Amino acid sequence: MFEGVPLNWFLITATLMFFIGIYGFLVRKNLITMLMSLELILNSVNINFVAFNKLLYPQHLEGMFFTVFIIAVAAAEASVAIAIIINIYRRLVNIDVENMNEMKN
Amino acid sequence: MINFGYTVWIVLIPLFLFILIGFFGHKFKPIVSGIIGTSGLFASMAISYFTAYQYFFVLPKVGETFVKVIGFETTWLRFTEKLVIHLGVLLDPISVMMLIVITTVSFMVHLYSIGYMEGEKGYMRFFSFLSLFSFSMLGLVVATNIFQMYIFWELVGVSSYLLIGFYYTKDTAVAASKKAFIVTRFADLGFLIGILLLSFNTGTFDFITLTDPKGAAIAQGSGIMFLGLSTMTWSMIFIFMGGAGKSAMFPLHIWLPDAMEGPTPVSALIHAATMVVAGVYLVARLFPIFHFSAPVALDVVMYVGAFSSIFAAVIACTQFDIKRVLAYSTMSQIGMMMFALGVSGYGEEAGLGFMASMFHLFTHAFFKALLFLGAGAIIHAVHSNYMNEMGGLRKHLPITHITFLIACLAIAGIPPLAGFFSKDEILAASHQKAMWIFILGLIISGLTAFYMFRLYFSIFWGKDQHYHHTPHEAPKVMTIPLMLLSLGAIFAGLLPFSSFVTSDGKPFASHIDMAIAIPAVLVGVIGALTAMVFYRKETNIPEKISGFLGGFYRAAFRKFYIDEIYLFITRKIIFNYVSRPIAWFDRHIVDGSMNGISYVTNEVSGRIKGLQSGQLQTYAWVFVTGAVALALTFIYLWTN
Amino acid sequence: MLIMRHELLLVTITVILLLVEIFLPHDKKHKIILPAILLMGLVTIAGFIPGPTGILFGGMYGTSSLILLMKNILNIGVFIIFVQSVSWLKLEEQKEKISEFFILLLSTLIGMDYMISSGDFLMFYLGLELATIPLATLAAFERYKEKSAEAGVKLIFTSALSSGILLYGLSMIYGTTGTVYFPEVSAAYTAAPLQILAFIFFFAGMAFKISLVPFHLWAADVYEGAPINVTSYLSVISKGAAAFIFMIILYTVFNKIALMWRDVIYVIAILTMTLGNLFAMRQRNIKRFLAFSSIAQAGFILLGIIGQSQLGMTTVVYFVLIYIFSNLGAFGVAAIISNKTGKESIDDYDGFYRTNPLLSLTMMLALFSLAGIPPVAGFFGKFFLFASAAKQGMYILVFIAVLNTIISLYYYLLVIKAMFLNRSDQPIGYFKSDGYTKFGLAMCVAGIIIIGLASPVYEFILKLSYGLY
Amino acid sequence: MTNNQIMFFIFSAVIVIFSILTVTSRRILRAATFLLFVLVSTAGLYFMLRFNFLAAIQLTLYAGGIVVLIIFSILLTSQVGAKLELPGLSKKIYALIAAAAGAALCIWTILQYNFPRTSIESGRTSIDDIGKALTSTGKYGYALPFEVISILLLAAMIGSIVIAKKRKD
Amino acid sequence: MDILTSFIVIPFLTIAGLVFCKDHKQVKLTAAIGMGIQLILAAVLIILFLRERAAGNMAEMLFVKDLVWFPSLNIHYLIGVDGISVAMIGLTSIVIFAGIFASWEVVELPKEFFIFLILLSSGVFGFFISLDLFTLFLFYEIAVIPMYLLIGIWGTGPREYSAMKLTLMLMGGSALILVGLLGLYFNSNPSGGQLTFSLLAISKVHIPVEIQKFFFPFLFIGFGVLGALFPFHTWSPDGHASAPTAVSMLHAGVLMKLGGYGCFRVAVFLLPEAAHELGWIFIILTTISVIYGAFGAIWQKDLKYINAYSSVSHCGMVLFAILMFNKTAMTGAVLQMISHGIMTALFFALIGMIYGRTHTRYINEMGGLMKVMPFLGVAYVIGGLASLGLPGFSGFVAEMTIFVGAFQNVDAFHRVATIIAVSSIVVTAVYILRVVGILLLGKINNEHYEHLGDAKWYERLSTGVLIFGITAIGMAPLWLSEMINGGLGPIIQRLLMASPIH
Repeated sequence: MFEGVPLNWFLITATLMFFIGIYGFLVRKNLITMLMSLELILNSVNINFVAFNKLLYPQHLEGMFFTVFIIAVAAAEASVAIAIIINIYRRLVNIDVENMNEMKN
Repeated sequence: MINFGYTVWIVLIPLFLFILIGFFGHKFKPIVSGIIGTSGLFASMAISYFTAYQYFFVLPKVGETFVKVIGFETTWLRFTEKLVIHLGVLLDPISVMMLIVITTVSFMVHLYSIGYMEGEKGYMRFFSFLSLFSFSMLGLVVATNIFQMYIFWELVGVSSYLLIGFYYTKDTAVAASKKAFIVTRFADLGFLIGILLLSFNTGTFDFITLTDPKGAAIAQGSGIMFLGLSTMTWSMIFIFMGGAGKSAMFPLHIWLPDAMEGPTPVSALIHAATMVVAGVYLVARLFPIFHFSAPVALDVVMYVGAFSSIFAAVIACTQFDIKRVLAYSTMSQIGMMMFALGVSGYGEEAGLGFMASMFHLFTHAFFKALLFLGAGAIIHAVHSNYMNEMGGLRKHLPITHITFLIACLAIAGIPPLAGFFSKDEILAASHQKAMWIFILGLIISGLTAFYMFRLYFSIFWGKDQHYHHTPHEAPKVMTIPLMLLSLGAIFAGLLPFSSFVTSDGKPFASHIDMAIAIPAVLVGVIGALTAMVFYRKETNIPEKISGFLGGFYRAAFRKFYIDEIYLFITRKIIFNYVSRPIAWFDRHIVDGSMNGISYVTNEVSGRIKGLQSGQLQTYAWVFVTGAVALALTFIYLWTN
Repeated sequence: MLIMRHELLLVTITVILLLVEIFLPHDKKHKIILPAILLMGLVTIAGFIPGPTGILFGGMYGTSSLILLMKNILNIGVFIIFVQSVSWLKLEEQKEKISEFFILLLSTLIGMDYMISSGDFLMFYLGLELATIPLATLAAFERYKEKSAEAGVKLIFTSALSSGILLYGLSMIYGTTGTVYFPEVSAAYTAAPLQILAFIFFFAGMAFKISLVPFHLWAADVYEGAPINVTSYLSVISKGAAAFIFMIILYTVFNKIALMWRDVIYVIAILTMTLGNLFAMRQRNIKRFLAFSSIAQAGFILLGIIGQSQLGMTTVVYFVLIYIFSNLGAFGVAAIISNKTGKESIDDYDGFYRTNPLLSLTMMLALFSLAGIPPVAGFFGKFFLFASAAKQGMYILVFIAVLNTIISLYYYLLVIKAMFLNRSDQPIGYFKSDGYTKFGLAMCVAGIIIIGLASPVYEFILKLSYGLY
Repeated sequence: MTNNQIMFFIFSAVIVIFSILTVTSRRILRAATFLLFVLVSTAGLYFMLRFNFLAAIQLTLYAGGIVVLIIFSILLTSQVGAKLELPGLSKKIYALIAAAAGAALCIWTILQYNFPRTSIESGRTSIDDIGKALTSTGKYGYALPFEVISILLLAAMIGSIVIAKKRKD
Repeated sequence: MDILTSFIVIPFLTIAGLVFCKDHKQVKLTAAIGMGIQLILAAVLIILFLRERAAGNMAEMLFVKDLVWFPSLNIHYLIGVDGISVAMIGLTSIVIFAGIFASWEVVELPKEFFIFLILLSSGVFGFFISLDLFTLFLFYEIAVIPMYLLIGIWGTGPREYSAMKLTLMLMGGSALILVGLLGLYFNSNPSGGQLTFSLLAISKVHIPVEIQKFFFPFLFIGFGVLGALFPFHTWSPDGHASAPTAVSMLHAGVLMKLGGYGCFRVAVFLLPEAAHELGWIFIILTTISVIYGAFGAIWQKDLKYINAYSSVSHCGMVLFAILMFNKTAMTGAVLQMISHGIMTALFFALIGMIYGRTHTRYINEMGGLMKVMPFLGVAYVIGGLASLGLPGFSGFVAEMTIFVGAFQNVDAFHRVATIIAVSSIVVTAVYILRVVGILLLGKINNEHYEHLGDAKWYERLSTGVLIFGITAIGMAPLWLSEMINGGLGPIIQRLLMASPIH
């Protein structure tokens, strides 16, 4: 309980955000919007970590540091993803995920 | 005690001949192999006679009884401690008698064949097979145990197969050989099962142990019951099935007439004198068991023998192929031997049937071989098998004519020729047993005389046929055996047979009962005369009679359709309704299911390929759903 | 320092390569190949020098002799891949970025090493990402090819999604246990629903890496699209490392809920083997074919993991070692053919034996090893895997697995059939391979033959794994 | 309702609503803006939980860095004014089912779980502590991850360059 | 090096030699020499073995060599032979020797052909000398796999299909075996000590009946697949029909024997209680095999199919005999393996030679061949006669031993099964004589055949060796039967202990 805010509220918010991100990932056609959904997903996990850290285990900063590193990784991931997206765009002049099915079956 | 070890050479000499001629025969001139074979057999025959002399006259009897002597024995295969196959030489009256018959006839046939087969392709092959046959047959009769007998039994069968199919480019010969082998093989199946049952019940293969009336094997009783008959009875019936097959008893006789496709000397040797009587010999060999442990089986022997005998005699009256007539005659005679055994008891006088049967076997060998060899000479001369293409040959073939006549008289039971004596004993024995079988015997005798003389008159009398080239008498090498055998046919009956061969080895004196002999001779004479009336001159009586008999005649002429029934069973039932469905089942059901598995796998593989759609979001969906579903499942599983 | 020697050495050579790259003139970029390979060879050999083991950074990093061996195994694999990629790197299109290839590959290897050595989930996560993200760029390495770009997209996006799910699981693990250090997590873990959920989400993330059904769908496409040497890297090293850490975490962290995860793995193993095989059966593209076959192989690895014993642990390492050689052998041949002729379809292999017998034989050995046919190493690996599962009494699982080896044998035989049995009017012509290729394949063949028959290899691994489980 | 609660509700409402808008908006730039709102209000949550350092990072790196990166790439690859194509209905439904099921499951299990209550009242984390932890090599020290992440970033950079740089020709 | 190991080493040396051969002639010569040495070695082994036994060495296994291979799993390279294995080794070396000469004229890739052929034989040898279940299984698979290439590359007809089917079905069998072996291994020491793969050690252990019953079907069916147990025999007709001559010979002659050998060396020997309890199921199946194979053969028109079905029947007899669980029948089983091995090798050799001349295997398209190729014809007849169990040839000895042995079981079920099995001898006669009649006898029905030549020297050698084998055993079976019998002691002992009556 953080001064009246129960842990579960954080968790539920984060979970909702997580699955909204998942939903976005599953339906958005544009690769960049998919990337945005991914950011939502990672962000929601961050909230979890932070909330746990603060509300349950404040002795150490494990959750917080985890979050820091997740943010860093997310940045790296995003940069690589964007590089690849740009590369794709150069090849196909289109970044619709549904067009990316040259390999199948 | 005399060492009979040398007797093994009787058997081995033919084996060596077979190997010698078979492997190296093509190295030298054809005639050489004939001479080697014949002289080898002569040696074998000489040893046999010497053995007979030693056995019957030198070897001391024990308690007036001829003992059974193991001349030679070696272990061949060991199944269990008790069930051991030995190969050896067992000497007792019947085996010694058989040795004489076989070596004699075989020698004659060898000699005869030198002339008969001259110029044939495969001359040396013929002689090697003949040697092989002699070896097998000799091995059979001297068998010390039932398994050795079975071994040689099979070998005899295969030699017969090889010899029947000697003219292997002739389709009928091939078919006949195949038929002979398969039918006898089928019978042998019974024999084998019988052996298995018998050996399991008694724990031994050994003849001496098995047939000792006071021995454990018989005393042990007849075993458990099965379908109302004891195991012992079943085993003897099965064994008799083997004997019936080899001896061409109804209904396993169908191979014998066809077997006449083989060269005539072969018919003489194998299908008249020796191999076909193996069944009789087998029953005789196991006679104590039949008698003591399985009387029902002995009755079966009697019925089968009797029926076969009359059945064959009737058919023989209708056939035109001289070799077939002789074949049915053989069958009929063997039937007589069989029912003689069937009616026999055990012991001296009671065992008259046994003695008579063996006696008939002995005499029959001579005159039937003679008949066949004579027929061979005739065929050799006219190049036909059909009596309606012959006639008046007595002028062209004087020696053959005379010897053939002797043989006919002998088989018709005209005294004092050999057949009279043996047949008389058979009739006497059957008279002891039952009236109806005696009468049956008489009828058979009459029929025998009829068809033999029908044959005789048709060939040597009747009207002259126009032959392509004038028939001429066979060379010396063929006529000498004829003459020698006719001596046998004349005098063999004069032997005091019952002082040598009896059911229990104890000699007794047999005598001729006029009450039986007279009717027997009478029916013989009547039969012969009837034939003379019908066939000496060309008449139309036979046609009339056959017309009068109508359907029966046709049935007899078609051998009572037994062949057709067999053909139906084998071709239609086995081939079409068993084997073909099995082949189909195998291809489609068994194999199909195996292929089906692979087909289904392949098909599933093809179907699920769509899952790999190439759509990233589909993958992600599966990913998420998979994770959620797994979580759901395992939370459910592990919290309950 | 010495405890971390694998990572440090790798970092060192990465830096060296980076520096060389900076100072190397444009037209001489290919000169870096030989030094890179030699350096990697040195590192590989140096890895085998015995040294201290232990725990560093307050438990974030730890090695044992077995973990060192795992790293050595990965080193060997990477070394072979270096050697095998030469012919590809020398192609015109790659000339510009040879050193980048090495650097990226090495950085992922560093990531894997850290991942294997991790003592808490943070290091594990970072190692995992380090082992994945650069791989996406490698998959998209052939910029000019659409397929390669597509492979890059698919890899980076699915990996990001999977790491998101994994992170969610990790957050819950943290939330329920209060720590991310392995020993403490292990001590505090129970089978509460949330913890099961956390485990499953973590598992899904790992399963993505090892490409277990149903988290495998990316694999085939990425494998097909990526440059063939990267594919072999993905299917062998990446997968092997993931299997190692997966096993370690299962054994050390989740040991309290072993009964539960054993069930999970039971199901997943069956699914993976079966579906992997069923998908592989009809593939005609050799890369895709090998991709699915490697999915099925991952299912077999699970059999070792499920054994949850020293035997299981040893066999997993042993199997991965064998698997590296076998799969690299197969990929090596496929790579040669692809580089020389551009042909990647199995149908093109018709009559290959008659033109290139040695390559065909190598391929055959490799495939037999993958199928588990004696006397090559794969047989031993599979047998011991099965033994490990059988030890737990899971005979039915073993039976299903063995049936699956038959299906796998079927499609491996299809390749062999194409090469040996079929006759073709226009077979792939005879070509000469360069020294690097020959050396690489020779290593694979030697490995395939020796590792199985020479029992000391197995016993050595076993000895190292004492006390770990 | 305490102040904290009110703040939390505002932040979480913003997060959820704008998350939804991010994944549904048909204008890509707007989506990016909504994402920015989400990230910013997440930072607000961090502030509320008194993780000031983290909030700062969130704002600079995430909101400042990544979103800018995204916007750049949007500008590079899309026509700004164009509306995005709508996804197919079945796809939406399937995705919704998956997401909803997942969310339901997670929330249910979370609610099932009895989180331990902590007695320790946490104070404000000082930058000092964080700095020490980042360079510490002991337990709860983060020197090693720091090194690893640096390699990761380097590799990501090299990789991005390799892929994204234009061909010479 | 001990004599047994050299049975594995010599093939590999030969293979090594083959690799360096330059031309066709060298290849043939090397292969022939290698396998000739192997044959001589087998003879030496038999003599040595008999001498040891005569000298009173009554150890269960002779020439035992025990090297630890994988110490931790207790896998050993444990080899040794008893009378049975010695007999099987003799069989193998005869067949492979004849096989080399039967494939004297392989034109396509001869080097590879001989390499794979010899590799296969090394697997077989290894299988027979192994006393460790692991190595046994290893050699088993080594023996199976080269088959695929041998049939696939050098076969005829639908070779690819057949090769695939054969390989997969046999591997299916080996899948079952693998499970069974692992089961044995993990139950090999109920008291909790060191587990073992050693056949001898496991044979001293009592495994709980329930466990036995679980694993027995795996092992029996697994080996039974290779032994052509109904309904898992369908690989055999297709496989044999498509295989090249030497491969058919080796496969039907030796490889199928691996199945029978495994069935009793592993399944029955190690799991005797289960064998007693579940035996009836397999007795039914094997009885079906025996009769079904024979009837199946009647209808076939392709020579190889006929022989393949006949093999199903004969091999069914082997398994049938094994399930009779007594010494005599089991001796018969081994005899039958050897007899059928040589016989069927002879058949396949002859079929290959005939096919090489007439280019057809359909009996209806041939006829009267005896006239143009008397040697082959006679050899075929001899083979046929041996096959239908004629005394003087090995088949008779084997079958009679089986029948007598099977009849030792007193209950009606066994007896009826035996009688059904016995009746196969008639059916066998039917199809053998049918083939002989159509194929060899009668008139030549195709003028092309008039000018065909008879066997060449190497063909004569090949068939001669085999014919010598069947007749030698057929004439003087006692030593062989005693040798086999001697090896059966432990198995029988164990079965007796396990029998419900006991």
